Amino acid sequence: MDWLNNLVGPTVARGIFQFIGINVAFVVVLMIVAYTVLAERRVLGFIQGRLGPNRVGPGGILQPFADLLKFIFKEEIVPDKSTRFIYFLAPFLAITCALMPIIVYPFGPEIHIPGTRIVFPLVVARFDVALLYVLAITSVGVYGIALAGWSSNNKYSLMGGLRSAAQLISYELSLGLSLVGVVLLSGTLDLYEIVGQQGGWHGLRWNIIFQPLGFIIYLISAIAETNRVPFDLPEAETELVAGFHTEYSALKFALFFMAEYVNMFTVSMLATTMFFGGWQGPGVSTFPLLGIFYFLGKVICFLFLYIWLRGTLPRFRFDQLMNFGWKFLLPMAILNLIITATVVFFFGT
Amino acid sequence: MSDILTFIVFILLAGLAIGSALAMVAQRNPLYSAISLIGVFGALAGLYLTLAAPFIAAVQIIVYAGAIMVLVVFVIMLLNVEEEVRRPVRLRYLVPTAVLLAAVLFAEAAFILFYVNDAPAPPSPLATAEPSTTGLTASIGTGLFTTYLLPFEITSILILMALVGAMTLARRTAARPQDLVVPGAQVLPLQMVEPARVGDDTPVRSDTTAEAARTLGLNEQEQTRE
Amino acid sequence: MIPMSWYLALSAVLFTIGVAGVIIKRNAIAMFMCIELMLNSVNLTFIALSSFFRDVSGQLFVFIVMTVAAAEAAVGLGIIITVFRNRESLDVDDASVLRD
Amino acid sequence: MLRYIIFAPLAGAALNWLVGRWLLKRDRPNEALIGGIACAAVGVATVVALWLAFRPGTGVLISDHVELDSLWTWIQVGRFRADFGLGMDRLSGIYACFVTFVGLLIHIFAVGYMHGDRSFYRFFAYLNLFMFMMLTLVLADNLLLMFVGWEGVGLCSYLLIGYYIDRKEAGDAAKKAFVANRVGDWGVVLGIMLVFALTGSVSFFDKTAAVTGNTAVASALGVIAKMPLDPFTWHALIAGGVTSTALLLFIGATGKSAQIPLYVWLPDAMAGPTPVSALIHAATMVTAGVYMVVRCSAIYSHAPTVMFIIAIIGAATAIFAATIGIAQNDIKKVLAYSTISQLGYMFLACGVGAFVAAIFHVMTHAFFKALLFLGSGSVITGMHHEQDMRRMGGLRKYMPITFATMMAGWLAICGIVPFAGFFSKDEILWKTWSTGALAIPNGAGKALWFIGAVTALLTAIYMTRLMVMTFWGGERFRDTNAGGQADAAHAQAYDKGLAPHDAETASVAGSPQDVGHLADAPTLIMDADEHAHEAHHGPGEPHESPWVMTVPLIVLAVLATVGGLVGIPYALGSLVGGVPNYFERTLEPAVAKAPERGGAAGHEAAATGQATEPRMLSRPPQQVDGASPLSVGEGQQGEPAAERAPAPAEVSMERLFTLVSLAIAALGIGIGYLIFSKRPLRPLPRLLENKYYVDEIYDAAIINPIKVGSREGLWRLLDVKVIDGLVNGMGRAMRETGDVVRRIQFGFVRSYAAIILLGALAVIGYFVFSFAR
Repeated sequence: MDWLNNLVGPTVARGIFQFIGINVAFVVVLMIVAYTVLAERRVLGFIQGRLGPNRVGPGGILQPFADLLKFIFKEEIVPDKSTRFIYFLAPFLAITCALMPIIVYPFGPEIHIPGTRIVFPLVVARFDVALLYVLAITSVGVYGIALAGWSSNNKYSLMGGLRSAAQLISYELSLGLSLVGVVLLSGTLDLYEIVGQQGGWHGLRWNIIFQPLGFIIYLISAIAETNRVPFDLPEAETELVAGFHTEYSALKFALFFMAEYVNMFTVSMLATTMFFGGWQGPGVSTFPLLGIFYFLGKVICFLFLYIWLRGTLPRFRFDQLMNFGWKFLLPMAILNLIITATVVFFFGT
Repeated sequence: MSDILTFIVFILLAGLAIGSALAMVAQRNPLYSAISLIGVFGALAGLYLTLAAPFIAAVQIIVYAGAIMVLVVFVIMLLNVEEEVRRPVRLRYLVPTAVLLAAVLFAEAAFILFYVNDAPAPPSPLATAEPSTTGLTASIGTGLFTTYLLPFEITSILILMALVGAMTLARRTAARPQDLVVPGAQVLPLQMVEPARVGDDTPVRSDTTAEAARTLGLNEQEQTRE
Repeated sequence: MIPMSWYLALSAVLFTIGVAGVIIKRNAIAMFMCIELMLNSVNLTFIALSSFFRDVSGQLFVFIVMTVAAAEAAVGLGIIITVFRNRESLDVDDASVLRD
Repeated sequence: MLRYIIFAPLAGAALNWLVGRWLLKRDRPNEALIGGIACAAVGVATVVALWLAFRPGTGVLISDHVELDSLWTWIQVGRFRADFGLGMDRLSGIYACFVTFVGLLIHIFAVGYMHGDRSFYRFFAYLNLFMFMMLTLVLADNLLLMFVGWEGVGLCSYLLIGYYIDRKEAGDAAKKAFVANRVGDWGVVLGIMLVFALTGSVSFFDKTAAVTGNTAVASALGVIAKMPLDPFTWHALIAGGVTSTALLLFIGATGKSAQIPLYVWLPDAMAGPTPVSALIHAATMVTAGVYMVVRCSAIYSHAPTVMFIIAIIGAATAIFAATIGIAQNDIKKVLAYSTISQLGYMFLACGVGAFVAAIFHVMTHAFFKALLFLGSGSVITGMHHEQDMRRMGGLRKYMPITFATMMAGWLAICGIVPFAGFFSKDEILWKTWSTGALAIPNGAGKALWFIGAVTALLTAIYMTRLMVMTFWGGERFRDTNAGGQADAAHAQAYDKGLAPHDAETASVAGSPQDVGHLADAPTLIMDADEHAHEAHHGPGEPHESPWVMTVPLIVLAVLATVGGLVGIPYALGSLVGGVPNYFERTLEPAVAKAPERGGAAGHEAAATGQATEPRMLSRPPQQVDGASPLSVGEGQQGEPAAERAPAPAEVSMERLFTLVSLAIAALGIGIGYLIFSKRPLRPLPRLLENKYYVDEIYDAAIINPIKVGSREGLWRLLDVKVIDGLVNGMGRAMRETGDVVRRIQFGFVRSYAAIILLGALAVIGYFVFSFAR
């Protein structure tokens, strides 16, 4: 395919490939997200001893599209006396912030396109402060929920929004700190490089081996960050109706819904990347495309974990949640950081 | 080509920043102001990226947009701040004064900039071809933990002080609750209902304070308290 | 390449807006946000100079300014909450007890 | 070893102070324990002191050994160095021995005297503390540490005079003593500074590095001894040289040793308990001034002007106090003035260069005056705390032991052979007559002798009066109207603003014994239980004191009788087969010799050459190690001066004067007995009875101006008007300024922001302007 290079130059050629890559990545991610929803319903059904949706398509396989159609055709209801601009802004903020981090995750190793000199990693954008970028975008994600809660002009929404904001701020610290341990070990913020360092030794160089405590803290904080059971206080049905999105319907509700699952997906990707070696696996060096499957496989395991937890665990009370976050999780994260730093200082990486 | 792209990006971001800033000042709803300010911060983060400072850009988002402004929004929502009401104020003259003073300030700043621009250019390091490393995490970390270690440590003390200060400020003073007995037939020791009787922990079952007081014959004290 | 003075001019504009805002706004939180805007405009200057002179110090200053801003936010919002609790209002013109 | 001498009493004081209150809370028997602790502490000091003084071979009094004990370096700043070091040479050895021994006896006496006192432990803690301070003063090896002891005894004196804390007169007397001593201390401090300025050292001894632990220290006195003699002029007093030093130190001595013009505190100090008067205000502390002058004899022998002043002041004080003593009715006051008078003698001796005689008199005086004070204490106890002699009389029958011992003291102070006072006083008088000191002009010695002789006569008269009024004659103590002076109970009652007959109930707590029954008002209603004893044989019936008080009296009486025999002068010693003058032989090497007049080389011509030669004071450091027994100076001199046979003419002259002084004493006793045995209450000149109105003169001349000046000038004018006015005015100015200035405070935060911006714009504008230009 050197003709492409010859036609438009290497930069643009790479750009074209990246554009295609981005679109493929987003489509894949959104598809996975859509099917995660289905999977959740099915798995929950199994856990609860029932079947779950199985009528649309064979085994309910077309259910996500049916849902989407339903969302599109439902009536838009805007509450009276709501703050309109923010009311509309909030779901877009939520989905945007959920989707934006995807661009830095390495889906696979460097791919050499056969017949050309083009070699590029399976990552949309690779830069120095990728991890910080992820954290930054995650931290902005809270606005969607908070603003949605506030602008609905509904006390349940407001309560949900406030709770959500408090919860996200609280657990973000633990989340960030638990990742700092890995950063200390790898000495870089570049996710691609972090994954690269975890190769070899048949999985024994995964950071989970060196950072078990960090991983557990991350896992807990990540679940809290995504407002999932058992930390789903912002949308506790029994207390707050549907929390911050009580007043949302139709497509805007769909956006929130999607944002939640995309968030689940991204934190799972981050966990995979940081602790479970990303795309590393047997045979990747020979067949680089295999890395994509390894990566997505690990992510899907995490997604299953989410569903599993939802099916089995009860919900925290709000004060328990805050106490747990500030008084247990954060000190543990700091402890982990101190231990890691001490070890790194005395024994090197 | 690249220059034009950068130029367009700069113009867009600068326009966003100025527009958001103006909106922030113009808005009477504090939440809109806050959202506008977040816009400014985002635009500035983008500008930092154009200045080859990705680390600061990320930190800008994390600290300002992700922490400070979340806190502000949180407070606005918590206090449910109303819009600034238009009402006869004594300080009406401050608005034109502020605009005038700001204009003077800008004029002075522009004057200085003009002279700075006019001054003989310093030996520009930009002339060198190799890409800048100043914005990278490693160089910032090196600077922070070598040359600027003391300021860094001092800021940590500052943070600690702010932590303590904020907690002290925000903590509710231990006010005596208005309703001494939580509704719902609670069982409380007598000394909790009537603190004057220290040491008397006779259990009291009641739905409201008034009922507890009636049970205990504390009506006189209730009246005197009010 | 964008000339440095453009960044500085932008910074000056933002600072000026912030200054005017502090004087115009009556809401304490809004004033607080104007101050943050001023800090940010200064940060922009620092980054611009740091980047153009390839000296990391400017970015470190920004780092420290951010720390101070965070501390200020914590304490300042604490004060604002306390004031609101006591006065049921955030209008700084109402908080002029010392005047009388 | 020396440290045990000073720290034993300190330990006793600490022990009593810390646990005494606890002990006393129990029952009375614990008094014995408290007293035992105190006495044991002093006893240890006594034993150690005597052992160091007389131990075979190296006792400081019987060999040339100087005992040094350097505890630690106290202050070292630049050239200045003061150790916490102790030194015992012959001078301080003698002092240490009699201070500890007399102190021990007085401690024992006090156990009896203070029986039943409310704060028994406090008294003994103070007393032991005093012993610590006094011994520090005596044994200090440098001027600064000596000054610590000097101040310390002043403090203890203050505490003990004011011991009866609920009596106003005691408090006033304590304050008076303290203030008078402060005036003197001013001189001492300046003197010490001047010594350092002159010599670069404050040490008394040359000390090697081995002794001090680091650097060798030169003796300040040795340095001064090598200096040329100061001229005998008045200008030298203010020249800042040795003469000025000597004068300043002597000012301190006048304060501590109660000389004119600072003697006024001593009579008032009798407000303290009698053992205190005996110990501090007769035997030990008041002689500290003499000790210092003799210790610094190297300085004084170089300052003839000051020696002349000392002689004059000593003589004047002696006769002045003696005349007052005649007219006093309080038994302790008489003894107090007698003490002042005797101290005058000592300074007279110092002034004429007879340092050895002065110390001799200090020692004998310690014996007989302590005896007399303790005797008077015994009388006071026996008389149930009556001090007025007009209400005594005929006590001979009731208190035989006290009477007998007082007799010894009386004869000793009058100067009857062979009692102790005779030898020392006689020696002083003879030395005064025969002095060849450069400081005493021809003829002045004779005049001073005359004053001394008259004083001796007066002394005999008033002491005889005391004895007669107390022990002979009619028994006036049953006469309720005899007293003119308020007794202790009355004083207390007065202090509390009560009527005299209330004194009984009001004063039970404060006094050593239950003094209530002394309130002699006929209307007194006796409490049947509490005063059954008194009701039995009437109020004020005298009785003999217990053994714990009489034993020290007996011991002191023996000492007062035979104590003088250690210093029999050659003129008399040769009469009875050449008894040597042990005292002079012991002390002679320890003091510098006053320079002789050039012309009058007749008496001790051999010593003239050595006049300014330092004796043991400049002894080489290796002396301490015992390597060289004799200093160079002594080696040249060969034998102590006293051992040389004086000229026969001089000897016969001295014998003649001995007879004269004996005659004077006998005459005085005779006169006194004749006058006062008939009319013991004979009125005496009002001028004398009122002590020449010195206190009144001081009040009018010094105290009142200060009081009025302080009240009117410092308080009403300076403090109230100027300082308060300034402060208040500033406050008012601030407030008024604030009133004006606060109008520019809008009270609106946003306005402040605008103003701040305006200021910032001004500053920026200035820079812009300067850039643009």
